[in-house]
Amino acid sequence: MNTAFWIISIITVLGAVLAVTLRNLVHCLLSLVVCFFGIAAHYFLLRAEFLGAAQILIYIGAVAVLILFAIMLTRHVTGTEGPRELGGKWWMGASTAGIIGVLLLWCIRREALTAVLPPGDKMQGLVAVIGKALVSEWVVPFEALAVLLTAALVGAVVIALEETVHKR
Amino acid sequence: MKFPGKGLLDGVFVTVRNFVGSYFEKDRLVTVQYPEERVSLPENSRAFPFLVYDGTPDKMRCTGCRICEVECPPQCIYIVMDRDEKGKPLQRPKIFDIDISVCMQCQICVEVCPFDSIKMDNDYEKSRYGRFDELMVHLPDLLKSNEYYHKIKPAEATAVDAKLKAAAEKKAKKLVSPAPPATGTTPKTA
Amino acid sequence: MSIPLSYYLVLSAILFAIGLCGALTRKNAIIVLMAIEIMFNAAILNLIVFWHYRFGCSVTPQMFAIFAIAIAAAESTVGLALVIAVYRHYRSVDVDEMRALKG
Amino acid sequence: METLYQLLISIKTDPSVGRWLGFAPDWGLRAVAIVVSVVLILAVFLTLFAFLTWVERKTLGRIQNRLGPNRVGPIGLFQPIADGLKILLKEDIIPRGADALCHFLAPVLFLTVSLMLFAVLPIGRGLIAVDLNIGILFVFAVGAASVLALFMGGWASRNKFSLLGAMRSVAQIVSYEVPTVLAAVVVLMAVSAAGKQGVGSLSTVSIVEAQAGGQMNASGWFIFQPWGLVGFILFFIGTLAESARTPFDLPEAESEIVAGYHTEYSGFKFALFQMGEYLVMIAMSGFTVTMFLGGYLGPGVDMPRIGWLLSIFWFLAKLSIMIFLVILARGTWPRVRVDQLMGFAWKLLLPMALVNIVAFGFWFYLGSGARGWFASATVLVVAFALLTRGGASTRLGKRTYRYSN
Repeated sequence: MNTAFWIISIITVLGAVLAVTLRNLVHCLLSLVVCFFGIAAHYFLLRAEFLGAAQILIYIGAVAVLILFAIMLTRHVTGTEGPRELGGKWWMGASTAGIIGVLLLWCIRREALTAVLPPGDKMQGLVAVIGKALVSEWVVPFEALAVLLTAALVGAVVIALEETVHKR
Repeated sequence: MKFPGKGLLDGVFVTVRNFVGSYFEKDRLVTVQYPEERVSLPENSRAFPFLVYDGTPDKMRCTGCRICEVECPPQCIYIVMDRDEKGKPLQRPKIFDIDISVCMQCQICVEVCPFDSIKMDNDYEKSRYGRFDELMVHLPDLLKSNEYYHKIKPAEATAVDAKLKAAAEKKAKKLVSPAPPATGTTPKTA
Repeated sequence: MSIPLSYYLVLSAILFAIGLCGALTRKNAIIVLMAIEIMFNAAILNLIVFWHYRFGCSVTPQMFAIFAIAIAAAESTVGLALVIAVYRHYRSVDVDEMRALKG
Repeated sequence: METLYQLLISIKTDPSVGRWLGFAPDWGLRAVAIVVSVVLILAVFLTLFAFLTWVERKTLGRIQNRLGPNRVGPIGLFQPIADGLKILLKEDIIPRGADALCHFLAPVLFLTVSLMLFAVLPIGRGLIAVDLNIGILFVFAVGAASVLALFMGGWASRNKFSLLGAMRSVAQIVSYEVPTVLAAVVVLMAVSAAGKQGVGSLSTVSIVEAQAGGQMNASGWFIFQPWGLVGFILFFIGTLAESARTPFDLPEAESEIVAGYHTEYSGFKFALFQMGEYLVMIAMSGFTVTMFLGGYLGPGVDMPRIGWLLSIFWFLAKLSIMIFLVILARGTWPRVRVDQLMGFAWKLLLPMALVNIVAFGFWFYLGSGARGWFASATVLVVAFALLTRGGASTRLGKRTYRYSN
């Protein structure tokens, strides 16, 4: 369990670091996928199998593919970037992120969080419980989510199509 | 009855019929297992040229006139005429090579030959292990007897024989007063 | 033998900081979006970790995580559509070049 | 795996033979169970893959009134070995300018992902590598992940045909995943309806067990219900599309883009790609059997001693039928165009999948007897007729080109 945690964590962090530092956009995307896979593995490790599968299905199957299409539509297919890939005043952004990271770590130092906790009692047949909850207790947010997703879909199509209609 | 997707189903019925039928109806399978079984070729099928001789190999019909060498479109024929010590042509080839890697089996050499000497063989199994020397066929290998010619193409060979015999008789009638020619290369009709 | 809660929180904080750093320093809009996705993931990981250690008998944290994932997907859809629209206009996805409010 | 582990444990605790295994710790037995099941899956399905290439060529040959391969060994049975040897002896070429790491990783990743599908495939009663409680969701998640492996291969080759093939395959798999998942949803609803107190499950074993009972263990199969038949057809089409088989083999359409994403692959890496494709095909056919054809169920699987053997037999028999259907589809139908591909998925399959869910509702609330059967069949037939406008849309209109005209 311990070993698995360390291996998966190192892979996840490495994937995240590479995703924001590599120059080639496609390489960035593939590292991001590695990071997503690591997080899905963490979910499996934490006994949240449904979330793990949803993570792979949505983040890798949908979001990564979407980013892929965005890269292919906006750049040359090789995915290489120009000479300067860091924005102006990047050091300010980096130091802000660093400060926030240090602050977060400092928060975690608190006694209640560092104590070695036993895992909570897991529900039996979790997938069935989640399914039940989604259509009973949580049905209104669920439907709202459906509306949101539809709106996002329509909005995305409208935004991405808009200028082609005017241009050619 | 017509409904959407019927075309797809019809297609499936056709393929299933073929699939099942190929196991029960022998005449569906047209594949010939080549080295073991062969299709008997039609008489006029042709592969590569050969040279006809009458009786023994030294009585070949070819006179080494080089017409076929000149006419050959891909220029796969190479002929050197044989000469005696004094340089007099002997009316027979010393070298007759056909490069069958170049030959395109067009039969033009057969059409132009005035002596009915070069004919098309139907032996197509000419694959060899080498690319150059093995595919160059030399005079001894090219020579085939008239009997062989009769065997592979009976009708054509009989017609050729009749033509040659008529030509010889005509010649003999014309030369009835002078002595018959002494050259041994005149086609014999035997 | 089990992992302390704080380890996961540290992991999540590191991921969040990496995502933030990427979002603030890179100038390619697509990479900025990718960095935002990393931050989202760090937050959702936190939800699941707290569910695992504290609220194992409740389904609410998982629900929150599911909704967060779905909303993140919607966000990235719209975000990438915006990136493509901006690219059509400016012929670039450089966030430093998108200065004008007027199209 | 679980069955094997229990078997080992029972041997260990059995006093008569226990002394042979008594020293082994439980985790050691578990490791043995894992290794044995993984090796078994690899051995069986990789052999099946090799054999399948021969079967496919034979079948296609017979469909075209040919004999198919028959030279190597008796009736050509050793042809896969000869092919394998040939492909191993070929030179492994990495194009100049290719991304060597991605180029190498892509086939490995693709094969890994395809093999992962077999983890949740129930081969017989109690014979499954891991009975995940998210079974079917796992299948779709893994299927989604395989897309990126294909893209990686196509992009890393730095060849325009490879990239085109990769993008086509990504677009195709993402599009066809939607109706496929929705077709599976009906099955999950049916499992929930069959379960006690309406408790459903995503586990593949519970899907199979929900179809048990009835005459000869066969009348409960979902395919005998109207929604099940439509779901089966939708899922079968989705299977063809996801494993990039004819008539949906646009990602590797040889007449248009050479060989698609594996244009620049040769030797062993090419073999890995081929292997992965066939394994996806076998696995998806297996899941079709699991979800609609009653999995390993059949006459006699409840018998005490030989039941599990019969269950393997029934599963393999059904799997063979499914694979034959896939090959038949390849032998029959020509490849579709890209616009037809997308139109088919979004305009016909997706609405039909949604209507199918409604039809299941009719079936369920009208008492799941003959009345429900006819009601849901009517709904589906009417919806199909409306969607295809009585066959009007099967006549293809003139294609208009947006840019070239």
